Amino acid sequence: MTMNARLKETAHVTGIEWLDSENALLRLNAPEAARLAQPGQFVLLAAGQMLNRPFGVALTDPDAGMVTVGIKKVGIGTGALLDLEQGSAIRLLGPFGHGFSLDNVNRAYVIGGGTGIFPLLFLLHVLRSRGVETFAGCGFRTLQQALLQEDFSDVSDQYLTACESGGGDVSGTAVDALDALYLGHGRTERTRVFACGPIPMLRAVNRWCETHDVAAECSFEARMGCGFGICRGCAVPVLKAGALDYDRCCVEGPVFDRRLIAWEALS
Amino acid sequence: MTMNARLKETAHVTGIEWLDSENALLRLNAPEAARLAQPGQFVLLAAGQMLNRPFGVALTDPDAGMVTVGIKKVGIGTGALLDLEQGSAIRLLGPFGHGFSLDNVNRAYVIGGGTGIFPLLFLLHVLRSRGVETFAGCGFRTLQQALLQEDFSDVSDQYLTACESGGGDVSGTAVDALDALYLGHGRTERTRVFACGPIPMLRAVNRWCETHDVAAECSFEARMGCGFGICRGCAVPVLKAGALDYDRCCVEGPVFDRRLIAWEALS
Amino acid sequence: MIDMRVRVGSLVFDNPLLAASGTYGFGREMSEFYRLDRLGGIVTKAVTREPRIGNPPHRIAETAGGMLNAVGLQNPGIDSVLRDELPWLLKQHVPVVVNIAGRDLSDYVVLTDNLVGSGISAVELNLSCPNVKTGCMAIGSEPDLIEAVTRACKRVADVPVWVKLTPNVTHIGDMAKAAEAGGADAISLINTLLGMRIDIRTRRPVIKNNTGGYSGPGVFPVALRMVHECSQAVRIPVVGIGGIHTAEGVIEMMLAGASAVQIGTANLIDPYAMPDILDALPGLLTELGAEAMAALTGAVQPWQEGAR
Amino acid sequence: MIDMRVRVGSLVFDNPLLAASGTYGFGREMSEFYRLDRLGGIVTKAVTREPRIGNPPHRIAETAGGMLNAVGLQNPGIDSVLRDELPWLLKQHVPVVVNIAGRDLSDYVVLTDNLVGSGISAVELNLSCPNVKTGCMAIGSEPDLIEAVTRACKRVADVPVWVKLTPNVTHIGDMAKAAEAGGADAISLINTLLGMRIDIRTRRPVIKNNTGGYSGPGVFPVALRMVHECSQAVRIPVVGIGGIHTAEGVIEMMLAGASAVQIGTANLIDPYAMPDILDALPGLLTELGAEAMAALTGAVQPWQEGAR
Ligand SMILES: Cc1cc2nc3c(=O)[nH]c(=O)nc-3n(C[C@H](O)[C@H](O)[C@H](O)COP(=O)(O)OP(=O)(O)OC[C@H]3O[C@@H](n4cnc5c(N)ncnc54)[C@H](O)[C@@H]3O)c2cc1C
Ligand SMILES: Cc1cc2nc3c(=O)[nH]c(=O)nc-3n(C[C@H](O)[C@H](O)[C@H](O)COP(=O)(O)OP(=O)(O)OC[C@H]3O[C@@H](n4cnc5c(N)ncnc54)[C@H](O)[C@@H]3O)c2cc1C
Ligand SMILES: Cc1cc2nc3c(=O)[nH]c(=O)nc-3n(C[C@H](O)[C@H](O)[C@H](O)COP(=O)(O)O)c2cc1C
Ligand SMILES: Cc1cc2nc3c(=O)[nH]c(=O)nc-3n(C[C@H](O)[C@H](O)[C@H](O)COP(=O)(O)O)c2cc1C
Ligand code: FES
Ligand code: FES
Repeated sequence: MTMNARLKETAHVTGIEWLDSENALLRLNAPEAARLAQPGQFVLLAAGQMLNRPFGVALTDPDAGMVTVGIKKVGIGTGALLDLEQGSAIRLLGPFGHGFSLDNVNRAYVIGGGTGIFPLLFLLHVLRSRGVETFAGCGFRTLQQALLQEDFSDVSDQYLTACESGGGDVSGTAVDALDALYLGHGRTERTRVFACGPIPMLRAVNRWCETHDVAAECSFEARMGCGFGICRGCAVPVLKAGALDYDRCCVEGPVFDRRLIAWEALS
Repeated sequence: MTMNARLKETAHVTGIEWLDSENALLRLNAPEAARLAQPGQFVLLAAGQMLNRPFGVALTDPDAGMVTVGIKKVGIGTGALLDLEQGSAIRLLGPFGHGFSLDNVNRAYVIGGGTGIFPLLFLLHVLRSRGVETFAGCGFRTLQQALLQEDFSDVSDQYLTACESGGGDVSGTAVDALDALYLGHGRTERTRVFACGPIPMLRAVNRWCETHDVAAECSFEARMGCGFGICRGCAVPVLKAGALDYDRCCVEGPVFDRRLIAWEALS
Repeated sequence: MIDMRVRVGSLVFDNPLLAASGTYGFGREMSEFYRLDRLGGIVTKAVTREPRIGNPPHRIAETAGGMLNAVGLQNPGIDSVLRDELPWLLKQHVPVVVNIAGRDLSDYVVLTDNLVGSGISAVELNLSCPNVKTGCMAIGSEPDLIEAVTRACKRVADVPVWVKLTPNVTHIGDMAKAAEAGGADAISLINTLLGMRIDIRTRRPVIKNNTGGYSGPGVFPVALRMVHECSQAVRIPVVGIGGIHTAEGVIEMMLAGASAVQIGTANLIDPYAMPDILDALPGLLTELGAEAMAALTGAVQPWQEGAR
Repeated sequence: MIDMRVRVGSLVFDNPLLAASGTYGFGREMSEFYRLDRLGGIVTKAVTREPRIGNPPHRIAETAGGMLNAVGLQNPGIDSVLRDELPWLLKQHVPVVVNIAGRDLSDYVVLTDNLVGSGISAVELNLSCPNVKTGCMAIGSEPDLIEAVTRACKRVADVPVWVKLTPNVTHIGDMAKAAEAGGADAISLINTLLGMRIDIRTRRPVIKNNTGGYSGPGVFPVALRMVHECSQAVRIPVVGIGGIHTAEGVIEMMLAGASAVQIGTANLIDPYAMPDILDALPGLLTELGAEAMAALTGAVQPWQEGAR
């Protein structure tokens, strides 16, 4: 955060692009956020309820002043956001949070599942623009549920879908995609896994990384009060000197080095 | 009320006609209410808040399924209603309440002030259609604040405005208009005063009627909980066998025979 | 087919939705909107020994999350209720619970006695109205008094006695236990939270009684917590009240420990609130994989300490 | 020019808006949004003797009218606060009140003692947090304990001692009197209402601690009533807290008897809530014909009985 930015603006909906019956890309004109956002960071949107709703930034176009977030309709706030009409004005706060580290990496395995795939799109774009090799794998229950395949292919040196029910490039979960990608490309000194998705997926990624001794950064979700560090609502269990502690998903996270996480304390 | 009517419908805004910067006519398509409403009755509109807001019916067109209410913007709910766009759907309950008695009257003095003038328009229309002589007087602080003068003239045998600051047909309050009208037309056996407006006005009308021994029906406003008789929130002080009691503005009222009201208990 | 019936002690209701006292009158006005026999039951407006004219207006104010009221127990008195209201209401084929309010123990006993043989399903002792000077909440915040009044009424009652508790206390569980000790057949809660609002222009309280009872969706989390706490504290059934406006709210209250619920403020906002909730319940239960409403009572699984 | 200053005992604040404990951290994050010296003052997150990691997640849930939280006093402990937080915060040219929480009397005394000479403006004894097993609310619902803890802290404190009260009690006035008897320089209230919500799909409480503290606009009428009640019960100043989200809410709370106010949940919803309210206040005061903020304190005119 910087004292020069208000980190609050009135965003205007420029369009909603439905990807399937539940998921859509919400395109917002929000010049400040577009200028400031880094991959892995999130914005808070006022969604007709009391508390703001956090969404990872899925794409930015700083020149056009555009921010895109991918939203899955799961409840009242996401429902209201996806009912907005073109031109509607909504309050946007952010970008906030500690995003993915982009330095010291030349080969990236980018692994996603669920709504976790949205912010990874932004990450891949930026990694690509920095000349990092990008291998992406996303897990879906069925191939019908696969989203943004083309977009991911466009920004990856290789992109694999994994479907539990078969039909994907790989049968199984996102970690099976990771495994397949790794088998093909292996590691450099500066290889890193970037993961965003549901906790069981992150847990499996962590285990895989432990086995293969690969660094990983995982992006977490937590029920947030404020989203900018003052309420301590968004606890993520971490280990500090071997002891359990709670970091803030909205400030120290949402992206954490996998080695910091107290995996056994995660539910 | 009748078991055949739901007394609840989705009304559609067909237009908002601003009369000045604060007052407007809200025109609603609400066929059931249009069919059922009687002069002096009110409808409840959902105004974006928890509790519904009551408004006297100002005009109906049963054939077109139209109900018009006059609304003065005084707070959050009235503000929201007058911000509605054409075509918006809102919940309407009613019509409710005990309206003006239309029988046994052949000469009517119809006296209004404030937002009280709106429901009187409906009353005048119906009285007129029943062949009753109608003399109307409305009080305004200044002539600039006078509303609906033409509409009132159209449905009155004589219509007088009264302005405290001068400039009206009569100088003074609505009661001075009543006085002037009465001076010109006097009484029959079946003469009645109909009044709707702020309490000081109603109080003055009552005093005038006492002095001149004329029957009067006064329409009251009360802070309402439900609007249809179940909460007892809308107390209007009345005298029952000489003792103070509280009737419901929404069921026994909003129109009361002036002799029933406990005027000293009214604040 | 979902079994919607619920049991509150010896009473069985066709469904768990009872109209809450003071938000349904004596049913007559509501019968214009729909047939009352759709409901699980109706709790009447509070009845007192003598007619009461209630508090002067304004009695109502809106507030974020709900409303304040200080009606002050306006009612025609027990004689008139027995003569003019109950005979009609009992003919509507819906169980009737009469809510009674008094200034002291003897008022409650006399009222209970007056209701013997009247054909109602239960008496609800209103030990919780915050809008009158004596009795009610003053009794309902003292365990000894709760127990004494309950015991005395039980002695004369020919139907189950429910005790309606106020949330304006430190230890709600103790109040529930006092009612149980006095022999209550069930407790019902919550009545309204004591609140106040001031008109910043006139500098006057918006309610003539200065304070009023706060009800509506904004009291739901407090009500749910107290229903849960009481259901853990006593063995008698708990009737859950407070801020229920949706089918989801009904389920949540049942899970917390309620055997049935009462709907209050929702009726004022939409006269069809209760039938609409009733219509929504079977589908929601199916979605939740529940086959019988009664099976939800107390089915919450609290987190154990140290759980993750 | 409106005089925005207010006085709480011997302390003068530039304006009546203080950030409430637990909803402003130690100010650092908020300083990214605006200069902290705009505020009347800042009350820190609760500080305990030892570092506390707080409760496991979920700690937060939304509810009609506000939110539930059960953070569980996560804080780095008094030593770290004195070393890492206060020096920075005190440099921001804004009065600092430190909110302290303990399990027993001696915790409060040690904490107060640790804060001697630290340069803060006041200590706020948190006798009201509902989300921990011992201390806090358990102390704050017993007048004897309130008085004892207050007296013991007053003995060691070198700055005014405020006592923050819980609304989860029967007689809030008695709690205020106990604080006054113990020598408190001011009382502040309300802390959160104890509430609960259940996820109807998982049948689990939405908060891992099972219950949580309810805050936000939905608690305002309860807070206002209690502030009014306390301001009548004691002579020491009252700091009004609970559900204030607008300039109008500030005025209403002042009229009810508050000498200053604290803003909590509003900060979470919009980081600019406090400066926005501050910007709106002078215009509103002018509209109301008031020339000095302090003149509003307790200026409500309650209705007299029998008034019309
Ligand atoms: C850092 C971060 C980034 C996120 N990025 C995205 C994203 O890019 N796309 C996306 O679709 N979603 C994202 N989420 C999740 C999104 O914030 C929630 O789905 C949303 O807040 C739910 O709001 P609702 O009102 O629709 O749900 P509600 O009606 O409030 O609740 C419905 C269900 O949603 C879940 N939920 C509620 N609040 C949260 C929350 N704060 N975090 C997680 N789950 C919650 C709960 O399981 C709840 O039962 C992110 C969350 C975080 C913390
Ligand atoms: C039977 C009846 C008929 C009415 N007919 C009309 C009408 O034809 N046209 C019209 O403009 N208004 C009418 N009113 C008044 C109208 O209902 C209120 O102005 C409206 O409810 C205010 O809502 P709000 O949300 O804008 O005000 P709020 O923001 O809630 O409050 C603003 C101010 O409005 C006043 N107010 C609030 N509620 C009521 C209420 N229920 N009754 C009276 N005053 C209130 C109070 O002084 C309050 O301070 C009628 C009221 C009643 C009871
Ligand atoms: C206008 C009104 C009148 C009430 N009158 C009574 C009453 O006479 N007796 C009683 O026990 N409770 C009374 N209550 C309390 C309700 O029965 C109920 O306990 C409370 O409103 C909480 O439920 P709710 O949030 O669903 O309204 C009244 C509530 C309201 C809003
Ligand atoms: C997330 C959160 C954390 C809180 N932590 C504390 C605390 O540490 N100490 C305390 O005295 N009060 C704490 N409170 C209570 C607030 O200071 C305040 O008393 C309460 O929230 C009511 O005010 P509000 O409605 O403006 O939020 C906390 C409240 C919230 C919402
Ligand atoms: S959500 Fe408030 S600190 Fe993270
Ligand atoms: S407003 Fe409820 S009875 Fe009249």
